[in-house]
Amino acid sequence: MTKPTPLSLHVPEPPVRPGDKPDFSRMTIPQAGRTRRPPLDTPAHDIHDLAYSVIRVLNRQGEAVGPWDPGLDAQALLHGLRAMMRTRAYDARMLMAQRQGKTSFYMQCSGEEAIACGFQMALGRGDMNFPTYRQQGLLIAQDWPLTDMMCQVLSNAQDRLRGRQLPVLYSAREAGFFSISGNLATQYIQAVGWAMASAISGDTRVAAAWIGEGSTAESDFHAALVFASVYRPPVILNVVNNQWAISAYQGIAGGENVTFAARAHGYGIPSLRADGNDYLAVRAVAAWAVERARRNLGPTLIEWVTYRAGPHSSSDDPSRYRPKEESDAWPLGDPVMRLKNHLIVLGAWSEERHRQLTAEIEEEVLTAMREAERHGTLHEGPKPGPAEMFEGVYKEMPRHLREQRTELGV
Amino acid sequence: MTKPTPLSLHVPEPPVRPGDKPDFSRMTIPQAGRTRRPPLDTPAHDIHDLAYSVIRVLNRQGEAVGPWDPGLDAQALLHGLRAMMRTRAYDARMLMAQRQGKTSFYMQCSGEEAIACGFQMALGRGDMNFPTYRQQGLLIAQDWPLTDMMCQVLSNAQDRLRGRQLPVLYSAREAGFFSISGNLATQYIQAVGWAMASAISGDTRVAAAWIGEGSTAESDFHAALVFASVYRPPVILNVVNNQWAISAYQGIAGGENVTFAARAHGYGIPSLRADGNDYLAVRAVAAWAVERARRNLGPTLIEWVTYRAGPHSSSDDPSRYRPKEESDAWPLGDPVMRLKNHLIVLGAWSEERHRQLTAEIEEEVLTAMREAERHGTLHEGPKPGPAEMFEGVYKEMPRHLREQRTELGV
Amino acid sequence: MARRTMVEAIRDALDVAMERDARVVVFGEDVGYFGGVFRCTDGLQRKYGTSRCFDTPISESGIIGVAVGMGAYGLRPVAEIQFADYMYPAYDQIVSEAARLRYRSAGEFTAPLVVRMPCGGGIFGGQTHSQSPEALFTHVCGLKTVIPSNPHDAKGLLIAAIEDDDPVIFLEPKRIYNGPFNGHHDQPVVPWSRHPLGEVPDGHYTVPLGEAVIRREGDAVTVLAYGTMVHVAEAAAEESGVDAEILDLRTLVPLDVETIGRSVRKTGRCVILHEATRTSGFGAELSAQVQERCFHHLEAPILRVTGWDTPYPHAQEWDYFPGPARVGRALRAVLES
Amino acid sequence: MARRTMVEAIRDALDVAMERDARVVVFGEDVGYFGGVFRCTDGLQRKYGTSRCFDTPISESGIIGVAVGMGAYGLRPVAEIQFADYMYPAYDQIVSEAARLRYRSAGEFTAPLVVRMPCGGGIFGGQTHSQSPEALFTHVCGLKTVIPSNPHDAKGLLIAAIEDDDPVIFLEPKRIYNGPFNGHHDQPVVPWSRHPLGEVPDGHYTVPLGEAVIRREGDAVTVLAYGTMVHVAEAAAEESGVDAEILDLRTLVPLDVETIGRSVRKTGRCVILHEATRTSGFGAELSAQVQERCFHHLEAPILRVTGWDTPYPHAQEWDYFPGPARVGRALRAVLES
Ligand SMILES: Cc1ncc(C[n+]2csc(CCOP(=O)(O)OP(=O)(O)O)c2C)c(N)n1
Ligand SMILES: Cc1ncc(C[n+]2csc(CCOP(=O)(O)OP(=O)(O)O)c2C)c(N)n1
Ligand SMILES: [Mg+2]
Ligand SMILES: [Mg+2]
Repeated sequence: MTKPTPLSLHVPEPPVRPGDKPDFSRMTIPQAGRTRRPPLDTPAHDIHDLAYSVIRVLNRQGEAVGPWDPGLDAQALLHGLRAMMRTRAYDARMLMAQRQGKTSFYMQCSGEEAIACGFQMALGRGDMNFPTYRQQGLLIAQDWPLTDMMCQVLSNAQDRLRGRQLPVLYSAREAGFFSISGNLATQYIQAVGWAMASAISGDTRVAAAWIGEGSTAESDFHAALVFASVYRPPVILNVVNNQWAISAYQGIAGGENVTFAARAHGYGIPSLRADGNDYLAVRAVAAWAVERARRNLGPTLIEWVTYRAGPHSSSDDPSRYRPKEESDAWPLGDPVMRLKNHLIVLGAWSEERHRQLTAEIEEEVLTAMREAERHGTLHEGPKPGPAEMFEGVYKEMPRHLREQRTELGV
Repeated sequence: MTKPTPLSLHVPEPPVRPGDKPDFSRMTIPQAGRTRRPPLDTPAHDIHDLAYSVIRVLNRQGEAVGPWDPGLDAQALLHGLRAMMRTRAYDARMLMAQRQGKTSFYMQCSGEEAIACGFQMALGRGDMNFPTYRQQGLLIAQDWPLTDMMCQVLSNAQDRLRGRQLPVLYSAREAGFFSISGNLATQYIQAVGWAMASAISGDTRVAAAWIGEGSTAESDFHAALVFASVYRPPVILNVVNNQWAISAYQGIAGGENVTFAARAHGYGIPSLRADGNDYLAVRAVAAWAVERARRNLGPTLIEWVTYRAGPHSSSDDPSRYRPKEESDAWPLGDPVMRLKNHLIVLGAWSEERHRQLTAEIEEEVLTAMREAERHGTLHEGPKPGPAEMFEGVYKEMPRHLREQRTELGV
Repeated sequence: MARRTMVEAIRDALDVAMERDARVVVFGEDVGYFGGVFRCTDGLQRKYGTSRCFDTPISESGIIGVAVGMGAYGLRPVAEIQFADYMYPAYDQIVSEAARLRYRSAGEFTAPLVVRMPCGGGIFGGQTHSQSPEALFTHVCGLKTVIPSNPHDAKGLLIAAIEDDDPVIFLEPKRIYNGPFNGHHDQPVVPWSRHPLGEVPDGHYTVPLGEAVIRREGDAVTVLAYGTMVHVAEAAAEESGVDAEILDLRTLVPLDVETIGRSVRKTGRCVILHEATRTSGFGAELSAQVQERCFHHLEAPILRVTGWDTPYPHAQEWDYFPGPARVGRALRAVLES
Repeated sequence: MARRTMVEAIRDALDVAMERDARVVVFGEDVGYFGGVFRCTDGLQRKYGTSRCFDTPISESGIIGVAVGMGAYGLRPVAEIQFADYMYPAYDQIVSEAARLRYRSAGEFTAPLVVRMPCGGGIFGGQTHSQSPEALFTHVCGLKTVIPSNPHDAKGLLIAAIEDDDPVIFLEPKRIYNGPFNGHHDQPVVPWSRHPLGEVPDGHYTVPLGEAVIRREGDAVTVLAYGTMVHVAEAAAEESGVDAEILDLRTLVPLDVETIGRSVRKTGRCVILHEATRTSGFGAELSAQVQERCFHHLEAPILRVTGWDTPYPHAQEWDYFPGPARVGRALRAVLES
């Protein structure tokens, strides 16, 4: 053996940095309609190719093509468009509220609206999402009151979480929306446990787990896949690959040479990779996976390919780590624009009606906000009192908390 | 949609239980020599098939066949045979010592000797193993003094770990043998870190991580694969699939429908699956992976297919959860017998010489044991004193530990 | 009523709970077919089927993670961590999730789970089969922490824990699984069948969480103990001749400060025992509270007799374990100061 | 000598350490190109290259796991956990591995790593960006735990921690990254440039681990504090007019019991402050030790002013934070009792 040459550490780098021209040339994007749609009960091994493809329905001309076309009517499509636009308008308004000092923090889902808005439509009453902070669309798509969400963000007197949680970490059991944790990935395995419980109970309800591509590196992602692989519970394992985890591009999470959908293969779990900016693809792929779960065929992992068009949160400035123009160069386009164009191509929509709808939604959000603000904002007006702080640590307040509450004098 | 039928939980069960006839019919075992040997720099994706095969060299006739034949000379083969036999004799002696109350606990590696004994020969001076409790062969194959190991097991006055560690949790830096943790899987990611450090330092040394198939469910297994995938450090990720994790068969770890080698695919890490009871296959596969690491080609995962022929530990009774005869029915045979037959087929060995060697080794182990016992056993004779207990918590003993030592009066 | 070991009492508690409530599910490493490495779940899979009692992958974070999800669904999961020393990978799920869920969701979701784990030393288990991590739980609001010292309490507390709507950490001192142990490791092992608290009622009963009990009345000094150390305290009191009042705390959070306060105000002296390492052990909290609540009644410094601030060593087990000799010295010391 | 914020002082410490010793490597989530969400590693990747300062996957257990391996190899890893609230997934690697490695291998292998983590509240970060988990480290033998209260100490302690041969937990109270904070959240923010301890020497120096310092001399009562609470204590002393002696502990383990003992024996009274939840917080250990060591000098019960035993709430931040009013009340209370 010859004397070996010195080793060196490989540290993945994104193709471009601020100042450079955006470059998505490393991405392979199949044409819409080209990816096959296997039967629901196909074994994991026989659909490995789908983890390296991208399921797409809407083509460049705004037409719905191929085997994954969910065949939605105009009303369903319009519902999707409206849900995405409402989500975007809500985000804009809440970010503004944060800038105005009405709350401490906010997180948008700009560019990713199709995923949560579309996925929710595949679920039924009683099913349970275990969302991250970027799935407000799950609530908005089912017309959950915006005011209720706003009150949480403002930590005001009507905040159903009594001021205890950071803004955007909603909880809405009735809406099948599990309390969001500030700790990444922890809920992925909980979703699996919830689905196991449903199976143990002979129930028919399914769970949906949510995670960002960056967070798939966390331990609980593995735990979830192991338990899902072993017990085959009715759970959909969503991975939202929006290319970025704060400042770290997806290569730092291990996406340099392999897709996140492929992670499932080592666990024998069927997985799909889909265009997350294509509302129709989202609807179809979500329905496929939910149906599998419902029929006791077990878990499915879905990687949604998308792009985080905005900053990570209200505390972030992405121009420090990626080109400002990168969002515009994103090859899968904008989900709202794409669905709008599709509706126009179908003859079911027009620029004029789009403008009207935009204005209506603007108005709706504003009205909701006015209503919410009547119950106070983080620093002004009515708010959950200090006594609330001691409630709910336990079902019944133990003596030491009663003593502490007395010590505070409330 | 029709009303769905109730869901149910799938709980994997081994094909047989105590009282049943052993059944390995679910295992597909390719013939020796049939699995291809790709070039070292083949991309992970192009060797996916090797994670579903079993690399084997020794055929039923005791001949070495196919592209993975490492081409070892008789001396090397004999070294391997001797190492495995010494390991087995050592195990038998130490288990007996435990039964005699000379120590509290012991763990054998019966049936798995080829893996550690063979793997060690692929490593060079300065390389580092991060072993589990079932790789005593790594030490024995490099002729590490048996007495030294025994003193650890006996927690006696010559125990290099000063009585602090449970028996078999050796540490031997000089031998490239990292301190074994009692916590499963924790060292898998540490091996990756050690290998990253070697790469950062422009060194040429490589690391070998070890884990049991049951422990691949632990979080640190995932962390290791993620970091190995991202930074491509010089590390060999060994998974010893001995079919059992205490009482849980490998299906409970997620091995029902997929191999453990396949876990690597989702991370873009090349992986191989090999006959762990075939000393020649072990030598060849280990050499391939170590060479890849040495040439900065990055990590390799290897699943070693084997069978835990003995109880999990001296506290275990496997007849409570698997048929007593299962070990004899194991289709990959016994590693010692297989190498012995090969040597006989080659004309380099005979039953007579084998008997002689067995006796010699018996004698060697007995002598080593006598020497070790001169330094005491757990409950009798010289042993590390109580003052030792306070040493080494920190580099320098802080005041509070000095006070506590005084409090104990030592 | 029957004589039962602690293992049998725990198994009986699980059986009673599973029988009464179909929502109770039991799982963990080796707990299914095999019945657990300490046999605490033996027979449950046979009786209740694989959906209600099953083996899990070796992933403590996964075990607690699915338990949280099951609890949120509406089940009552009882998870076993094979040894308390192996709970660390699950610590995030316990602390960040189980303990916070009710609070952060304002009661929309709860995690009514029980995490059983054998703890403590005295079995030559070395540093990874001997730990007593109770203080790592008592610092976490939202958790209740329980540790029985005998079969009777083990069954009653475990049933209470399973019926409790909050997450409960249930520590089982493994050294006393099969018999009380007073620290005299060189004396023959006494079985539970010869101890009055090995008398375990059949069927359903609870020992309420949050209530300490006086094991021995005395006037000279109050001893605060739990788990195995209760028995060590009894031996030490007997052997030293000190008229100690021995409290078995049973629940660490919520703590029965009334019983503690009453005793210390009577005796004016206090010795605290635990096997865990001393610094920031639960003894520190006990010491702080006794001092805060009984300052003007204290006639001597509160002493702690604990494990040393080192990992639990293998060969030096009996130098590490806070046995009756060390406890006896402390009892005499507080009387003399 | 220059005026520096705490962020700048920390960055400077890392720079000095990396410059002097090629074995020092720095990594964590967002610490590479971006320079950390709090900017503590800004510029280091540019200066030292991607092999010595890099981003990691979002896996706290992985971060500490590789750090242990690197330390065993012979490097000096300095890992950042983005918020202390996210250290739980790494807790196993810290407790079972980093802290035990030297002991269990009898010195053959060591883990000379530093784990930096921003901690504490006061920034409206809610329950997952505000925690103070120091007691979860102080209970773990084998770890040293450090928490600076100002730029000068932050730099000197961090360099000392990196040079230390044992694993060190380095907690950075994020509320004082850019200026001292005395708890008066409604007053304008004061920058470090106006505080004498914002004066940070250039180049290499250390503040030895294990040494407390007296921030304010006084005769009436000893206040034990660390991190942000040192500044709150100063404000409270001033505002309440109580002649408090304020100790900044700086290192929690090993603890400077001499300085503490000397002060309490002088004042006869003691108040302990921390932001962490009370039960089993580090205050309990301080209380126990003060009581053990100074019992006969104590003229009043030792009091603890701490975070409540609840998760850190968002809207009720200032009811939760132990501000100068609560501290002032405690100072007066110990004088009156
Ligand atoms: C356990 C844990 N570690 C770190 C963080 C800090 N953090 C919050 S969001 C984030 C990035 C997550 O990226 P990704 O999973 O891709 O989701 P995205 O924000 O892109 O939707 C990080 C590191 C956290 N919240 N929890
Ligand atoms: C973190 C942790 N959890 C649980 C255990 C208890 N335990 C020791 S060995 C073992 C089984 C491991 O099985 P496997 O990984 O297949 O290795 P094998 O024993 O078969 O070599 C278990 C559960 C442990 N040591 N550490
Ligand atoms: Mg992302
Ligand atoms: Mg195994």
